[in-house]
Amino acid sequence: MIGVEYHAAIRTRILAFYLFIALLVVVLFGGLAYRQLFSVEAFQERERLQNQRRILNPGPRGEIFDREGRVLVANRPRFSAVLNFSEYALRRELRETQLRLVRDIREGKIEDPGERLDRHARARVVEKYLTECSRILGRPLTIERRRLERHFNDQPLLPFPIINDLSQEEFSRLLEQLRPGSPVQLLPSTARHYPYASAAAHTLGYIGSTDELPTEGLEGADLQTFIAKGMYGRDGLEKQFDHLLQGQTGYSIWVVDPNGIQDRLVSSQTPVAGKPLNTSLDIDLQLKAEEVFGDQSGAMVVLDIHTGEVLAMVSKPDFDLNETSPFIPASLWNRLNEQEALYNRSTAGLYPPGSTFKIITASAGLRHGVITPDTVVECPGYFMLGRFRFVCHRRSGHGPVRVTDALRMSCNVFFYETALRLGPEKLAEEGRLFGLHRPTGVEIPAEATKMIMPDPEWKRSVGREAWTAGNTANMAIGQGDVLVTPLQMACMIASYARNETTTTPTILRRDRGARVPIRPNQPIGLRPEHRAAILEGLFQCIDWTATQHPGAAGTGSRAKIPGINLAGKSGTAQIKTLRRGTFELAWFVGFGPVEDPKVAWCALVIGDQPDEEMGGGAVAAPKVKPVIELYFQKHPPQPPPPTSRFAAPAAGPG
Amino acid sequence: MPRKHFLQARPFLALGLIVVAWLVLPLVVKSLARVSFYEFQAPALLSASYLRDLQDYWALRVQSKDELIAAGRDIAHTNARYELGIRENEALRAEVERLERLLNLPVHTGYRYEIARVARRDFSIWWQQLWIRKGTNHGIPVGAPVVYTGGVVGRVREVHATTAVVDLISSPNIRLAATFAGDNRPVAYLGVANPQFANPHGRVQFVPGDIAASAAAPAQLVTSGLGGIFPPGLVIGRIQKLTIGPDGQFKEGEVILDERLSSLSEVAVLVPIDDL
Amino acid sequence: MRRVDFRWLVAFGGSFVFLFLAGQANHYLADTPLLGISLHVFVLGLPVAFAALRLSLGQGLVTTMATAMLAEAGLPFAPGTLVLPACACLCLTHALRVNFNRLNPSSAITAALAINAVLMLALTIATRSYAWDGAWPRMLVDIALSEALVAGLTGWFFSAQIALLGMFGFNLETELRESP
Amino acid sequence: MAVAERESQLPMFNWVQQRTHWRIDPVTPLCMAILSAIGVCFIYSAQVFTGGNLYLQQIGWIGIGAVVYVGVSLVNYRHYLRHSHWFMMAAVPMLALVFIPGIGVELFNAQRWIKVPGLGTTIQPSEPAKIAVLVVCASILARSRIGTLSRSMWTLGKLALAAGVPMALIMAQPDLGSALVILPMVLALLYASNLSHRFFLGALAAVTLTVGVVALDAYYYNRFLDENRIDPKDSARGNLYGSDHSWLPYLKDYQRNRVLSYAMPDKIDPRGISYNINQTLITVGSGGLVGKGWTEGTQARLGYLPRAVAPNDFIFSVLAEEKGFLGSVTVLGLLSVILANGVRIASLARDRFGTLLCLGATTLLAVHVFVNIGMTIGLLPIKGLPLPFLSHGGSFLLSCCILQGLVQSVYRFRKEF
Repeated sequence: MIGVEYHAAIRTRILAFYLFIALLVVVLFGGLAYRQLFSVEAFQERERLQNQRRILNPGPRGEIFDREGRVLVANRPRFSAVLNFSEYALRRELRETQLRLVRDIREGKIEDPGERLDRHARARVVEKYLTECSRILGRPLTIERRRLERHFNDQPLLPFPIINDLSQEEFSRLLEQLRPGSPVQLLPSTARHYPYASAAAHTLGYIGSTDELPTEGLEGADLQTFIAKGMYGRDGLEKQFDHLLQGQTGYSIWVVDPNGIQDRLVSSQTPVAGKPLNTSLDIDLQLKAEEVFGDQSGAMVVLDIHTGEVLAMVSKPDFDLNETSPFIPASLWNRLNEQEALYNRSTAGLYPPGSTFKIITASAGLRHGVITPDTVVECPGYFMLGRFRFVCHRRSGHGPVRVTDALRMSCNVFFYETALRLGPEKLAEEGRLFGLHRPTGVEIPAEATKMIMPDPEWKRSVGREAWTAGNTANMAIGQGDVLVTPLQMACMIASYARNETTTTPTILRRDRGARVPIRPNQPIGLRPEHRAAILEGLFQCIDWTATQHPGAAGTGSRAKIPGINLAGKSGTAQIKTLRRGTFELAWFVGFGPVEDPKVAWCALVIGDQPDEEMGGGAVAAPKVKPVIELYFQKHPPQPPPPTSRFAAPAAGPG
Repeated sequence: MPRKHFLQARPFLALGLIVVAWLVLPLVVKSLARVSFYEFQAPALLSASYLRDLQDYWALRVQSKDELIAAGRDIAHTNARYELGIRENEALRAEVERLERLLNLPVHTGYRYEIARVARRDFSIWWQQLWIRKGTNHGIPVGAPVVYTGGVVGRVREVHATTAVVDLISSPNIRLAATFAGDNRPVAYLGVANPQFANPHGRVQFVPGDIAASAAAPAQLVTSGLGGIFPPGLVIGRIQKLTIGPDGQFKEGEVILDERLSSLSEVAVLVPIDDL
Repeated sequence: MRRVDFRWLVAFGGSFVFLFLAGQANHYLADTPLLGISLHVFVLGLPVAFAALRLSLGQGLVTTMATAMLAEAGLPFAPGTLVLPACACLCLTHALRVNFNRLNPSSAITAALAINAVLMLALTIATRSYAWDGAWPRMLVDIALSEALVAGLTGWFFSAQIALLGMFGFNLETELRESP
Repeated sequence: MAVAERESQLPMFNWVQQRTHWRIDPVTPLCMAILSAIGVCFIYSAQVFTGGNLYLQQIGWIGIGAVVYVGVSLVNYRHYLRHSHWFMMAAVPMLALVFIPGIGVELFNAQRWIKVPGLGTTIQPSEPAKIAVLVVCASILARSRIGTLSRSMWTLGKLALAAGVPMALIMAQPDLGSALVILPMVLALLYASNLSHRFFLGALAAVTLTVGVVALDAYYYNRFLDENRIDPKDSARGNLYGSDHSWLPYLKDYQRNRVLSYAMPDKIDPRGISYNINQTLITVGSGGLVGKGWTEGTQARLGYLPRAVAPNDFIFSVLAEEKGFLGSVTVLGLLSVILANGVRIASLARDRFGTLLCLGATTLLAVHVFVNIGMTIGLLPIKGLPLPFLSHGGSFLLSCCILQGLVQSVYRFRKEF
């Protein structure tokens, strides 16, 4: 054995090894403590951001009701068949398919597809279940590869829809014939449903789909988020009250693996449905009004005089709202744009008011004393202003007329005379008094704002030549530069009926007691006999039929309803368009009953062909009659007292 | 003593062998074994069932004449009522046919009713099923719907020569497209394993938000007929409570099935006529 | 010495009758005449216990497999859901039986109860994917009923089986005394 | 361990000394057993999501390891002194085998494994090489006297040859980590053999100088990148910028990148090299005081911590995440008990060979522990060194068992009192 002796000197050096080990351990201990005790929050936060994802689900949209609690806009269930790749079984199948592919390719059984095998496997699995669904439904189904890839790149956490928008029968067949453990799941969502199809289409508006959901106050805003498609209002009430109708977004936060596959639910909150919206519309009136218009272009507004509630609002041409749900196809969109069917003619259409403006002219004349109820003007059928000849619509002339007769028969000459005596400023001021120069403020988006109540100053300001007496004469009969919306005219006549200057219309249901005037309101300020003269003229306009008063009949007598005293004024105007020539407009505004005004209306019929002859009394008044008739059927003017209808509590939201 | 050690390990060796053999054995063999064992005990099942019928018969034989007379009177009443019902039905059917012809609707799939006695009821927490006394010999196919006077019973799961096994509607592998009585929107009915002592239960899902149910006014669930398996209008059960589901939009709730389901003695299998 | 020992067939016959009777009991328990509630008994553990305690390993295994397959036929489970646990129970009990007096009635009862419980557990695991909300009261009652029945019937079943085997000329009592 | 009972039944080898007093050191084997059990638990946990069965393999390896440990500790270590050259003769050809195509297995761009015919497994010959270097170096140092530097040149030369050849072969695999482990071990043996302090001071100065120069170079490199707004990846691709920025001309840019990836992980390739660093830091740091619970750690289980390395090199991260500070300190404590016990046994040894064996084995272990845990908690750059007894891997586990077996043998055959 080789001599190996033990060195005592080594012992001291061995002690150094203890030190060396102690040093290492202390360093490691310190490092661990630093990481795990002192910076634990920071690392846990990093872990959370890295490992957690959030899914947002939109809340169901609130429903919209008419004033009697009937559903105007509902949600219909919309089922789709989805494959949820977060499910364990499906994931396993995916893996097995991929392994089999690898094996088959290696053994030469199938050719290399020349793409990433996981994608190929995914497509195969989807294909397999699609075939099964196709067999059950009995119709061919296909899925674009691009859509599949996009889904997995963008939203791997959301289930992949293989069939969208199943019909009720298809849904039932899949439900009953797929085996209960099948990875194909039936997933409900909602789409808007419109039981009355095209009724009040412009007022209700349509929706679009969006990725932007309200997320205030939801947990996990800093996490990477996937969003299931939601809805937002694009027009009409859907847009105006989007914040109310929009439900409360629900969320779920998942721990995911590096491939984005769900592993464990951390927290979640179910979505909450949006609030219901009670509108002031009466769907019966609305349907009747749309029925009488048929395919005729035009607009009509029916107002409750006392509350300013809009009972019906028509704009033609319109469209079937159901075709816009769940999304608007491009072909429909193009067609609607071509027809100019997308804008609401009642609130956004600006038109010269024609003879209906004569109410304002008469009111101004009486107010400023240039005429009295007894002032007589001789109408020879024309009016000479310098070298210009202004015609009355009855060429033979109306003979001697007072203001009442002038309103009844719509005599232009009387109002030319009045307006010239009055001057344009005072006339415009009277129009402004009734708010014809500004938007009404109704809760419908895109109300017109560029209405015009012309006066010399306005004409200067837009840079045109100086104001002439001819302008004044034209303005007196609502032609020339005056532009108003049908809703404004309805408000004007409603205000007149109440002997007030302003009516604030609303599309929401108001209780009679809770009437909140938004704008300062004041009495019209006419002497009673003056107002009586005007109202008498408006009453006779409808009441004096050709049989009773031949030759002196009112222009609106075709709207006469036996037993109910209505007041109204017809009007006819022309608009010139650059593209399509001149169109006639037929107006008819009014209210009733005269003794106790309840309902006001404004109807506008727009000629569909250039230069089509239209008269307010001949065309618009007959369209108004059935609607108003229906109103008084529902609300008889005599007992039972009409208040009972409104006092009834609102029907609940579904 | 290695031999002794080996003897001690033998049970585990045998177990290992069995497990391996079971894993290696093709499914066909296992299914075959299963079917043979089933058919082996089927005669006993049938004979017991017939014996029970016989027993019922003798039990009835000892009834007093008064009771029989009373029963006969009741039956006469019922018959008269049914007679009326049948006539009404015929008129309605004619009307339906007329309307269908008018609207060019596809002809309804016809069903043949195969009445079968229940040979054994077998309701555990793990499964709920009926063994009925008709099988392939009577043309009963797998998956056929099974009904009784009170509504849906379930679906045929296995068919053997003279017997068949019916999954009760409360079993978890039953899923139906149902509707609420007086409504036409389909909802999903799912069987759950029966957790209660009596009344088998199920679940209903995807109920539209405007349908309500309470203990005072329970809603009735019937088959929709849209799913292609069950004909429409069969009673499934009633629902006493609906709550908003996790999506915030559809309701869901528990379906209380008929109590008679747990004491059935006769059911009808609906055999699609096309299959014959 | 016989060339082929058919005692498994006899034991299986006894088990078959027993399971048949249990099935009939379940038929009536589905709607109990007096209580009006639905109950179920599960007694497969008893034949397995008999095979494990009183038969040789081979005979016991064949008997158990046949009995378990019989019990399994017609149930909505994958093949093997009962067969494999039953065989496992049998083998385990067989391996353990040298450690206690297997002829003792109390050990027979203990083994039957344990095996029955294990098999019920296996079924419960096989059905775990179902909704189980509120299932536990019914489950507890069913298990308690089954276990009580097994405990009560063990003595009777064992004697009946032994008697049946004796009728076919397999005398377990004497064989036991002769074997080392 | 029931070694005492088995001992009498084993066949008699002439070099197992029956006359020695029967004594064993229970501390190390106990700690080893506990650590191995913990290792199995967390290898299972790291794979619970994918359902791997590495933990079963590991149990098998632990069984083999236990047998090897008992076997080695039964043999009197002094026999190795005579036969130490055989170790070298076996280890070096094995290292060379790695480079023969068909036998060597290439994985991750490195040839570190050789196939074992028939078994279907691979072994890592660098592990037996470590043991061989230890035994050979210890025997060289035990046989010759070390005095001043100049007087012991011949011995140092032999030592350099004995350690240098295997190191060069391992580095050529390339496996820098395993190669560098040998260096501290040899230094430790030299230190224990009373080599003069001047040598170590010199060595320390050289290392410091090198590190300083490299750090300065990296600093200038970084400044160059910043000033010219160059992505380090582009610079690595072709050494585009030549020596404009270089300070040490023979360093390549990709090597500089590697240095930077340690110093500034976010700058170099945020998804690549530093991905592992980030993930291990998150894994360890998010564990907190008590951890997330066994099999509940999201980082390791879901695969953020790369699945390929979680059960071996990063097993400590898994443990730290799931059992927190308390768990990791427990493991650190157990490891340091083994280390300290190794030094204690070194001081009890009968001769210098025994002492050197113990110290060498302990140093090897200590370096592994320090480098592995250090890299897990971000103190050191990522180097593929496993953690003794916990990491999955047969060769390494066996080599650790052999080393500790040697220590046990030294204890058992220590001087008589």
